[in-house]
Amino acid sequence: MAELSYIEAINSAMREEMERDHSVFIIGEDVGAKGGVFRATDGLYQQFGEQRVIDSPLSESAIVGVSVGAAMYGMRPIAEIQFADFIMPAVNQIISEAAKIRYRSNNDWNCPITIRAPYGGGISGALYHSQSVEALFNSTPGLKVVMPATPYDAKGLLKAAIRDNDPVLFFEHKRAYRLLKEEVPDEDYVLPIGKADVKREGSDVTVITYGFGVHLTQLAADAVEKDGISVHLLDLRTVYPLDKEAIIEATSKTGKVLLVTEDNKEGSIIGEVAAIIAEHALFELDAPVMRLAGPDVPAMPYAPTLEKEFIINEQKIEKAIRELAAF
Amino acid sequence: MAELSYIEAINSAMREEMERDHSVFIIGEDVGAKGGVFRATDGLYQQFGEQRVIDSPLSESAIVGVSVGAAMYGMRPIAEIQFADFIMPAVNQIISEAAKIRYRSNNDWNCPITIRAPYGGGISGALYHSQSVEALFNSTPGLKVVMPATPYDAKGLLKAAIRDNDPVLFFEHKRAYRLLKEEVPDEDYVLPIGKADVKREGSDVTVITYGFGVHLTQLAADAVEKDGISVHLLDLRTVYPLDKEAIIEATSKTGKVLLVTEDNKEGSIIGEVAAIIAEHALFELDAPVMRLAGPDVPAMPYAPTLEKEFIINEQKIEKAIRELAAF
Amino acid sequence: MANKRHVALGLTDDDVLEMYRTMVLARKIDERMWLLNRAGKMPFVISCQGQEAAQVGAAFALDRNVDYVAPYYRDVGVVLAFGMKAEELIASGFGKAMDPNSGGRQMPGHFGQKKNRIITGSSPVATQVPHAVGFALAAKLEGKQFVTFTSLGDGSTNQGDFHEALNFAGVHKLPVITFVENNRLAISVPYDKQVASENIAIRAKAYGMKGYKVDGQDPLAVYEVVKLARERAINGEGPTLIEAETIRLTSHSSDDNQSVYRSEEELEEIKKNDPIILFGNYLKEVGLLDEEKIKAIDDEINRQVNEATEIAEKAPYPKPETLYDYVYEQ
Amino acid sequence: MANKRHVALGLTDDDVLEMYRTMVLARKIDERMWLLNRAGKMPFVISCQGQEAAQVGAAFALDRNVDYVAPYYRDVGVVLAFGMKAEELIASGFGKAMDPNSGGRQMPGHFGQKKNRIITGSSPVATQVPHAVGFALAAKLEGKQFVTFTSLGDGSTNQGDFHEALNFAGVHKLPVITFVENNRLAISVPYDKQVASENIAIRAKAYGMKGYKVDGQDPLAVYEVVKLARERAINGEGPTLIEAETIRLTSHSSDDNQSVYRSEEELEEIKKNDPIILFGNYLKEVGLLDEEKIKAIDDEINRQVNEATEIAEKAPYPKPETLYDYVYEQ
Ligand SMILES: Cc1ncc(C[n+]2csc(CCOP(=O)(O)OP(=O)(O)O)c2C)c(N)n1
Ligand SMILES: Cc1ncc(C[n+]2csc(CCOP(=O)(O)OP(=O)(O)O)c2C)c(N)n1
Ligand SMILES: [Mg+2]
Ligand SMILES: [Mg+2]
Repeated sequence: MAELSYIEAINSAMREEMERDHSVFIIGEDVGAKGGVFRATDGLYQQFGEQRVIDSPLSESAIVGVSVGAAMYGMRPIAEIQFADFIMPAVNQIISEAAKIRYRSNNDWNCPITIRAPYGGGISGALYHSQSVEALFNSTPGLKVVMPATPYDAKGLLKAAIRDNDPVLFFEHKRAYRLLKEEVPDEDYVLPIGKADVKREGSDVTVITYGFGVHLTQLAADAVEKDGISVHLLDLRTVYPLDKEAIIEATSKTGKVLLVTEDNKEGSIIGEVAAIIAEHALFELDAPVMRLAGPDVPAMPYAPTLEKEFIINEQKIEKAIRELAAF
Repeated sequence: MAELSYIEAINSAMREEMERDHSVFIIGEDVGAKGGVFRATDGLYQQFGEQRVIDSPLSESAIVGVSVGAAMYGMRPIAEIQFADFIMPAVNQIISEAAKIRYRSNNDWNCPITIRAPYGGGISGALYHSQSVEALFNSTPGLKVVMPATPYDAKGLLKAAIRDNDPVLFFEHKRAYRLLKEEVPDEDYVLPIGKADVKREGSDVTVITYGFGVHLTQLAADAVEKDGISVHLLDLRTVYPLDKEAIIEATSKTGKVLLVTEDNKEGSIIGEVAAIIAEHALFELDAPVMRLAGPDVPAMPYAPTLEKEFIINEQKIEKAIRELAAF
Repeated sequence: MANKRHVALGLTDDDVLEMYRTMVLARKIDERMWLLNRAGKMPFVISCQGQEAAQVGAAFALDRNVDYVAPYYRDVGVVLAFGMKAEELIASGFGKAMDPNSGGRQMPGHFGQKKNRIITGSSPVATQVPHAVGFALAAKLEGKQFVTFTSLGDGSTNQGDFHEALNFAGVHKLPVITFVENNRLAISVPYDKQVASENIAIRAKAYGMKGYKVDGQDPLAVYEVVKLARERAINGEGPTLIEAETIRLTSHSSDDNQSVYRSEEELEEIKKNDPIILFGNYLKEVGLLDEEKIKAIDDEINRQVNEATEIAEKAPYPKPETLYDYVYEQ
Repeated sequence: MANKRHVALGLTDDDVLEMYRTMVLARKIDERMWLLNRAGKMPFVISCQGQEAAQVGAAFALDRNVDYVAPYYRDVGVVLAFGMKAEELIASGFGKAMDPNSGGRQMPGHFGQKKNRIITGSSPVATQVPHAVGFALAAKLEGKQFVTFTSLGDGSTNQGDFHEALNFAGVHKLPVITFVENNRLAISVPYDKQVASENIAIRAKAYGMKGYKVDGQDPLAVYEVVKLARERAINGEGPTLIEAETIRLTSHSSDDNQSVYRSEEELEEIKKNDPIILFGNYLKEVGLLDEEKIKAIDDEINRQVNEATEIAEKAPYPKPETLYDYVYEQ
């Protein structure tokens, strides 16, 4: 075991997969000599050379589209989108192509591509370097969307994504990169894509969230625990397609559900979670489903006053938990 | 009053707006001499000339991006995307640009663009000419997404969209084009964007849907009425942002809610509708929220057997209503 | 007897007769599908008619045992040359389960068949260009000796993906051939409302690659330039952009009516450039065909298309419950 | 005394001194923002340093009373010339409410100011190019006599939007100037891993438009070619693509550290091409400046930047409750 930060976990997952399988390669903007703008690919260019750690031209649709081609041939590309906000030009290649290749060819072809991108705010990144974009892809059968919450999860899920024979979007929270650290096994391991994970057992209020929201909820849960409020915390891990059984089970644990996302509210991932509950666990509920999310404004602004007003933090979560507990 | 088909209503809305306001123009693929692949712009090229009915190159991002520029200058472009499926290359211009222009400039600039596109299946259009893509845009503050159900609504809402000072996506169901006909006033009128519309008053089961689903639900409601089941039908009309009050009110009318969309289920518009209900009208419910949608497969296939299996129709809706009524 | 141009290109008499047969087969499959469409039996058709010489000339210049192709919807000639069968193409028009492209899931013209190295395609135009570049990148990374060929229409060269993919290929000097079948129309939109450059081949300059314009009605001319491009690619000399000037003889698709935007005279005029007649004339000049032999070929291919139609028509549709298969690996 | 090149171009002595002052002001605002960043007071800076001559030369060639500009994040020189004030730029770095670009909502470098005809911009590169073409289309539709100018970096010319927009402009012969500031880097990626064509100007051929390559360290050379492009545009002769060869003196942004991917020697080398020194030399040669005058200008601009900093620093942040404003018209 070694203590790894979230970004080190991601870096080592890529390194190990590249050592294990020569068909794995990395492609993206500034992933080479610079090692990525967040340094997620640090050292890989030096270790594997410019053939397998490719500094691509500034063209997201080509980054994904070329990777899709290479993946159909049999390679396992890891495509980095520099910021999740800049995935937009590649939407056609992701939704029309990667996600539909197996289905449209009736299983003749497949597309084992992993697309990584840093998401989330709280770093003065303003409108276009702070977004949560997962909701854009949560209606795209054929695609999987993974958003790990911890270093351990990040490493095991990224390895699973790289080995997956279908396309996987992998979103990493920028604030998690250097803030979150934990012990991670030295041995090879993978975690199952498509399965949620109970991060905390509790009996009063269920919180369902994902990504960096898990860390914030842990802080909030610690705080309310002092007042005897026990939080059950389900980490979705894979936000598309959702793990329905786990959602239903977590709901029935407490009958009071708080859904949390850093994304703006309407149309976000947690809307679908609420729908699953309303459909399948209605009679388990003791209180209306509560949603805590960013406000419905286009994106998180730059000014510190506005960023703070926008962003979900442990205090806002704590307040919502207390409110729900008191219902 | 004159009886107009859905597509005639759309055509006349554009014609009248172009006559009224010289800053309105049309741009898209084959909108000129051909009058559009569905003939929505029929006759407009002849009436207004090639300057105002522009056959653009085959570049969706340019169609939208150039329109965004013209709109910022003060024009009112109506951009046609030939099939909703082909909006993907323009996602960056829609989500990163059009939707954020007012907000990012702190109200200094705005972007009065209307983007029209035919959506929906049942015409042997296969994977890429049948999709419902509205869920892609239902988490995009700054944007409005309108999906009219009838000729009358189509005309009044399209005029409202063209006059709106913010960007509006306007999705028209291909099967509605020639199938639906009704009396439409000769005088100028607009309908409010952002407001849902009760299309049928009833007391047993509430159906909430939009677009072509409204027509199908009317057929189903007629069928069950014979057996004494009374359907309350709310047409969302604007699917983003949603009319929360109307959803809550419609829910409380019957306590039994069926949500219908032709889109695949997970992550669709009706997920957010269910979430609103779970959040704000939980105690009005007498039965779990029921969702009827396409299956979670990438898109509607070509083979008649598969298309039929995929698509929502009046029989499937009728069956669901009966089930819910019996709950 | 006229100059045997094909011999100078290294093609045997059998080769060119095979090319001719492939062109005729493509044409007759296409014509049959229109008939079936007009009879209400086939929901949709999109045609190769007028572009067969470009397609077959190009495909024959590739190594059909190792190269990959990412064709576009008109490329019946390309996929036939790469091993797809007449009945498979017709079955795809019906949407039958035996369709190897998609099992009846996609419209006809959305080709894909892994065993013949035909890369699965979709409807949004030009998305296949980065895919082809990705295959070429894989060839380079894995040190494999194959070339990837992709094709598209003139209008489609205005998509961002064309630009991004060709730049990528140029930067990395990848073994990929981009083949533009320029019929000077994109549905109803004519070339001069569509493409700003004087021709398509010149766009190669923007990507530091070789660009060639070639008469797409002459399969031998096309063969020559694609062959050259393939050699350059295999020798590590990088990608090539080829523009084949061609014609569209039919409406854009069975849903279109070209008489709305094309004059009678124009339609009469282009018929003079029917590549099957032109190539037939060449084969007559060099003594490989005569009217009788042409008739024999026509008859034989008609028989083939009849049989194919029967097989395809009798074949079952996919079972409804298969709708749910293969969303993910299973 | 040396040849007064600027007079031949129709520029007065006052004009070129004003150009020089604008360049120095851009530089000093930028330097100040780095200081504030390093002092922990400003979250982010992205620089114009090294590109001031290209920016100011281009802006002065436009009609700053009627033309529209869609600049990119480095264009401090362009927006200053178009009327943005020093304190406004610095306020935008802080994210203060008085920032005219966005009221503190966007990072610095995301320009926009309607009253000065500066079109609002975003972060995803090249999206402004179709916008500029849209303004040019509006000019044509409305019969208005103005030109739209847009700029971007060399790396950004590989985005699909660049291609689609320039083709559109070419087809419709629109009055738009696309100005590429080629500093041969995109963050850390060098030109030859980025752009396949031998230069950027040659890409004009793909769009049937004029293309020019110009020394971007010489504001007069840039002025000349932009002036010419503007005249052509106003005369209905269509769009122009201009490549200004320039240098990036700083790291990509305050979040970057260029020593990881750029050698000491390279950095030393490019400093010799500092456009402010070069243009200062020219102005000395023609007798408009001497060391003393330069010092006076520096002092005056330092004072101006000090004052601007004070105003911006004292200005309030936007109120939290304004977060909810202007999602839609209200
Ligand atoms: C992205 C996208 N937009 C629009 C369409 C609809 N469409 C299908 S073919 C076509 C015209 C293509 O013209 P061209 O590339 O010249 O090929 P051609 O059909 O002439 O061979 C259009 C607009 C599409 N398939 N994809
Ligand atoms: C679509 C998109 N992808 C990635 C980025 C991140 N990014 C910002 S600037 C930049 C490099 C731009 O290089 P270039 O166009 O040459 O301009 P320069 O900064 O050199 O002036 C990148 C990759 C972005 N802003 N937008
Ligand atoms: Mg064409
Ligand atoms: Mg650069």
